[in-house]
Amino acid sequence: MSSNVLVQRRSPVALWLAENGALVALVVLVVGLSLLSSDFLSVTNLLNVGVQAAVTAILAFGSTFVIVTGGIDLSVGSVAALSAIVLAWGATPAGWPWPVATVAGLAVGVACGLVNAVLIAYGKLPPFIATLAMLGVARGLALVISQGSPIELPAQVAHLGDTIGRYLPVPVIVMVVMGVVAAVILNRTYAGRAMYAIGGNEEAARLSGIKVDRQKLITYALSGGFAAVAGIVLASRLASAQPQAATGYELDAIAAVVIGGASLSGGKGRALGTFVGALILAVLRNGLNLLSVSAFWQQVVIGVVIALAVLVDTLRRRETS
Amino acid sequence: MSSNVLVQRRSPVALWLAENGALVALVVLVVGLSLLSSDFLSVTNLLNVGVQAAVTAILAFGSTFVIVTGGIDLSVGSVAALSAIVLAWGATPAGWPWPVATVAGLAVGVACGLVNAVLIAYGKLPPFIATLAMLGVARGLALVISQGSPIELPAQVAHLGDTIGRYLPVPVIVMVVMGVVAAVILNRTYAGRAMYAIGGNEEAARLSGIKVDRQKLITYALSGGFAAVAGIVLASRLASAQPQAATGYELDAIAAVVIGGASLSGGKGRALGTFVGALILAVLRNGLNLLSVSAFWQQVVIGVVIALAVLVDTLRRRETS
Amino acid sequence: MTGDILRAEGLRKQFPGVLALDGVDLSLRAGEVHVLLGENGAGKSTLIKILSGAYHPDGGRVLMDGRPVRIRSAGDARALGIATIYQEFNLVPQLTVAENLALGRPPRRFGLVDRARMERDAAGLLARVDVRVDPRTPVGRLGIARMQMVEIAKALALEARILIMDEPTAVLTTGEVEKLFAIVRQLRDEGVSIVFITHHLEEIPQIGDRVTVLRDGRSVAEVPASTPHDELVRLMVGRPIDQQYPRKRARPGEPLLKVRGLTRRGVFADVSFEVRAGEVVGVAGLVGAGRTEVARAVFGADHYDAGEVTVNGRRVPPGDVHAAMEAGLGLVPEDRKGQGLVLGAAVAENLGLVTLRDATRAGFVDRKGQRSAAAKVAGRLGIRMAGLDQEVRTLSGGNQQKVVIGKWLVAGARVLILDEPTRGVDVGARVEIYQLVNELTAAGDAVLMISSDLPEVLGMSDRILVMARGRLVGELPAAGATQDDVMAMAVAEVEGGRVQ
Amino acid sequence: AGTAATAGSSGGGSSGGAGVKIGMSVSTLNNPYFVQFRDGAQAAAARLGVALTVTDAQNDASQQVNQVQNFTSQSMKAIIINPVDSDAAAPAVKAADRVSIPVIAADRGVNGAEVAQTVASDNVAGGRYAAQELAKAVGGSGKVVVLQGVPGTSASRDRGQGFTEGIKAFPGVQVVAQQPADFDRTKGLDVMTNLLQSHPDLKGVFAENDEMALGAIKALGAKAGQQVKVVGFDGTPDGLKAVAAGTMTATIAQQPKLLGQRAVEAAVRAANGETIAKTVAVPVKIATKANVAEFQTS
Ligand SMILES: Nc1ncnc2c1ncn2[C@@H]1O[C@H](COP(=O)(O)OP(=O)(O)OP(=O)(O)O)[C@@H](O)[C@H]1O
Ligand SMILES: Nc1ncnc2c1ncn2[C@@H]1O[C@H](COP(=O)(O)OP(=O)(O)OP(=O)(O)O)[C@@H](O)[C@H]1O
Ligand SMILES: [Mg+2]
Ligand SMILES: [Mg+2]
Repeated sequence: MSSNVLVQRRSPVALWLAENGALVALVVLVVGLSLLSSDFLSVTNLLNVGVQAAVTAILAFGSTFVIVTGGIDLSVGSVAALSAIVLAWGATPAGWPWPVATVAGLAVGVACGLVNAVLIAYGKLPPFIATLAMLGVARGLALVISQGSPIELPAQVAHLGDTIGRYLPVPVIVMVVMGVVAAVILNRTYAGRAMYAIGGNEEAARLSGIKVDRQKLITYALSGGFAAVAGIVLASRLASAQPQAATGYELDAIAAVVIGGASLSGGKGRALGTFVGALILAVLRNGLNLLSVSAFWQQVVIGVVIALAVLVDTLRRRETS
Repeated sequence: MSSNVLVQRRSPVALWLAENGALVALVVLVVGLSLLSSDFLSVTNLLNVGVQAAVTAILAFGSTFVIVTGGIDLSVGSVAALSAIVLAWGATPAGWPWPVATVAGLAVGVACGLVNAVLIAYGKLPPFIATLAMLGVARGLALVISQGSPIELPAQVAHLGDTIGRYLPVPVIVMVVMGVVAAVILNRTYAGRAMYAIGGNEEAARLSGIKVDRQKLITYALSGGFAAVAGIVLASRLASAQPQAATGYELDAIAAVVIGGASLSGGKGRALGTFVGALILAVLRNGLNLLSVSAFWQQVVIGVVIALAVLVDTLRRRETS
Repeated sequence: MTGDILRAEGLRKQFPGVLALDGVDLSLRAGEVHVLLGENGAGKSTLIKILSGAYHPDGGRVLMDGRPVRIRSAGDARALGIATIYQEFNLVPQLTVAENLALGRPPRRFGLVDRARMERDAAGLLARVDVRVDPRTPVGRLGIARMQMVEIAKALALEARILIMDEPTAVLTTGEVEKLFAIVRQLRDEGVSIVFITHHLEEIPQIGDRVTVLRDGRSVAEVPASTPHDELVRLMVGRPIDQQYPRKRARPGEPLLKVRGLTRRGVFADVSFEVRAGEVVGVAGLVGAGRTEVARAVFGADHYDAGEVTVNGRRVPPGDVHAAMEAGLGLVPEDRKGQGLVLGAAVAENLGLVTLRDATRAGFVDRKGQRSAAAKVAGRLGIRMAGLDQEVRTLSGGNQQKVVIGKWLVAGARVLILDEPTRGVDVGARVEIYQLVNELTAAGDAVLMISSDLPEVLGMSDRILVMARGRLVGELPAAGATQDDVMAMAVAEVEGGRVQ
Repeated sequence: AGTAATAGSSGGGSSGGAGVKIGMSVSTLNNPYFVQFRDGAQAAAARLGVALTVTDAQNDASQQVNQVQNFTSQSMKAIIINPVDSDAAAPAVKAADRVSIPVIAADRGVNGAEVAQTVASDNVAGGRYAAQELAKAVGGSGKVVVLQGVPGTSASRDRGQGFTEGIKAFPGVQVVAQQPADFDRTKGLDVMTNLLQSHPDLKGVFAENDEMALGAIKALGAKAGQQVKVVGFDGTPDGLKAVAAGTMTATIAQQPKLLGQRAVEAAVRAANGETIAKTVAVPVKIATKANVAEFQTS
């Protein structure tokens, strides 16, 4: 039909930047901090930032799945704690071999996700409520199992917190692996593409033959599984599982996903963006420590910088469009 | 056109129940607790529940406005604390007359809401991010102003926490008044109806001549104002403003709104529903105390009951529809 | 009548990747019905969105009564006396009909919204467009045609000097179109100027005075409404179209789809029919007859209370879309925005949605293969877009409809249920879709086509089923049937009346 | 003490506590220190035969007020409050006073209302001890950092204040950074890691609780107890283990179990109408490698 399609092509770089706007904010932040603190740009410090970002990033990768479907998972912090506690409890007081305990810890995370999904897909609960309930239940169970006290982690699992050689912290490796897994799932698998369709228009997805309920099971199970991994990494860094670990991390995880360009109304979001979002949060906290910003002001500064980071992104996006 | 319309009329009672489903859950909860604990159904205890629900309910009324527009306000807990601190600081160290200090406290709440709205409406930040930033900023400012220590409230304001006679706790009165104000705003004012329109279909609202950005200013300012009132009531109950007060209350407020039947995707929500939601949370906490449920199990039970309460509602709604 | 009430001169509008308007002129006289004509994506909706303040032009100017005006918002347009009915619904589904009619300007008393008056006003407006619906019904519960009538009533409420209507008849059946035309004529006689967009060329001489034709974002002609059909097509498409309904009837084979006693309480009852291989079965009826509901039930999108559906001899379980698809059913839903498209996703993604499962090997999706399949279909339907990565949201309405149909073409269903398939599609593309229907039936597949466009039903079906009030009230062979035959059946009283 | 007298008539029991209902609101159970406090209280209650109801205020002052109110409507014979905040507890205590239920304040005092007894260890004094210990450990000079608890909590305030006061006596010791780690072990680890970047020549760390101290020790790795001395606060089992291992130089042990035990004993006596002392000081002790064994057995 139409002979002249009126198209202007944009360069791939410009397009890529437009889709990864948080990166600009991250770069600005890194440049700013290197100028303010001479300690910031050392290799060790950057590795520290990586290690400190790991737990949030892994939680956030899991949350990306959920947010892409238009849902929300408030339970990830509690589920992380519960998984680690189950692992540690299984290995030490219960005396299971550590691989069994590890599998049990991961299974608990997946199970929590499945319970969320059943409540959401079949019980028709709003995801906010279902996962808020799980936030309480998982935290409570972690406290019950541990009797409120930290439990030592089996040494083999605690190695997850180590650094291989001088420059290869295992948490960073785990983070990168989980990030790649998340990216592949989102971009290349049926489940991932279904997540985008469901988040974009659930009814259209259903009428296109996607089994929406079953896909939600997969989505929340993945989120629970990623939370379990995050919890185990967190515990391994301390060589001990804390029942109160990762309290409030759900907001950090969601913030990382949204800073990374996802929309809470669903259908949008990328693993790389989430990764950048998690790095922004970690760089910020690290920088505030290096600059010795007073405790009271830290929260103010974090708030302002988060708002600015996303503001830069939205304003830039508005200009290009 | 067609003379016989295929419409089934439902009785007003059934319709009302369908729209206030949380009430059923509340009634079940109250009946259950009266059977389990003989202390529950005393007048004093029920008044306690009312007082204990007040702060959450007032915050939640404010959140209802925001949620009806399809937004979210994570900053209400922090804003409540900041407002109370400003009031107390103004009255005591700064020595302003208490009415001036009170107005200042309320004004700070409204101002925080306006900042949120400007970021959202003009900066195009996702509400989650804008208000998450404010959550940090307001809490930080509360700590900065108070230097981290509680500040005594002027006696006149502290009377807000009193009980008039034997049976008329002022927090309950404030809650009821704020609830009525919220209901009137939502149902009967231009601003309220515009909130539903924006939440239901923002583009349609804009094209129908509603100044969406301006309405968002009003919406978030109201949320901030309600948070300020909640903060002052909270402080009056303790006779002192705490910089750490109301931490995490935003989730309770949102939960109350959603339990009350609102949808986080906007366009739905009622003040009465929110009130019932807040009561459910308060009754639950009160009941668990009365039943001496162990601290660790309480979180589990609260989670389970929240899920069940909303489940009852959604299942019943599915049947009637 | 002195000169133009409104003039647009050299309007330009650039979107990322697309120059939607490239120097468009329009002159509107007082008391005329001015038809805008153009292919899908020609820029009609963009033009009227500029006039109504939804978009800002990148160039050109708008004059009212000879004076240049700036229309920066919907409020400005309203103040200038311009009311607009958009192509896509601008209703708030959660709010009641009354509130939608008063959206943005509710009647107030003592500063509070006066609901009683709002509902009274609404009842009056609804009576004016002859829609019988309780003003307190939430708009989301109305069928799509009824929503359109509410949109029309909403625009009437503004008592504007200029009324712009973007494809108002696309979702209406013959009866409502007549009603709408009566309203339009009355308004015109009262001196209101009307801009009217339609893809139904037969409506132009009935209602229009003058026609402006847009092509590729430019205004190419201004002609009287009496201009012959073929000439209008040539102006619009750039080439003549020889046959509007190119149905090639094949000899029907085995029954592919059998529906027996399908019943859903209060919606439809005892619906039985079959569709044979190589056949196109049309379904006609008034709005609200329940055609869409039956189609959705057959496809498993909704549950039903009794009856059974068999496809190619296989029983399809109720309420299971996936099973229906496995059995070989496909459904192009009538509500493209709500049910057909993932608006925020790219064209390629949407076209690949139905075949996602088939393109998956060991959990991984062959996205390259999907893309090339999508490119092929997009080319075939002539989807006008900046590229396969354009968000579907930003396509023109007709092109969105092509994507909805396109995704099922990729899938290769044996029995395709089309619900209002050419709604908003231009004449050229319509013929393309009809050709595709021909190809499907020639290959031994079957099509069940629900349409409120009677000429289309008559022109493209082999048999016509007529529904009224939730029941199948008759069947006609398409050959030799007339619009009157179908209408007579559709309005005939049904024994037993209301379905329960 | 007046409150205690009036409650006597309803006690009914003999000198023991059989059948007495006591409510205890703990500021938080998300912290091993308070878990031990609860354990001590429960052990004492079991021994005395009283029914002890424990609630967790989750560090929320107003939730604590709610819980105390609920206790009054459950007609508890005595209430133990472990205040989330000393000032904020006053209204709750007043409410109990109004219905003549004796209140024991545990671990932290209550400002602005009468309690029958305050059983506490002095956090400010503890902070001063910590300053002395740390100064001694680093040899009277060098750079030190402070890991702060949740900003605005009274534990953080008092310990920090005590430390600041105490460290003034040692002009050679330089506090180069004070950063919040929210009483959390993970945050202690992260913040310490970051501070080591800007202050590699650090000599000592004061953490306002053992959890953060343990996180800091993890961050310090082999340096802990060697180049860098860490002083914690609370004397939790994990903290004491670290002291025994030498990675933690000292912890200000508060004997939370003893605290819980004393609180219950006082509550029972108050419920029975006995007159009890206004304050009982449960001594804070400095646990070092030399004396750590005593603490671990108790
Ligand atoms: N917001 C937008 N962003 C990008 N492109 C857009 C946007 N809106 C419209 N377009 C493009 O502008 C062109 C004109 O669209 P318009 O909606 O005006 O067409 P139309 O003539 O109304 O077509 P139809 O008959 O199908 O409704 C199309 O190519 C469309 O894809
Ligand atoms: N007069 C009416 N008032 C209210 N609701 C109606 C009315 N007529 C029909 N409905 C509702 O609309 C539904 C019929 O849907 P719909 O209008 O989509 O049917 P249809 O035959 O597919 O018509 P079309 O597709 O032409 O719009 C029925 O479920 C019925 O409840
Ligand atoms: Mg259009
Ligand atoms: Mg239909």
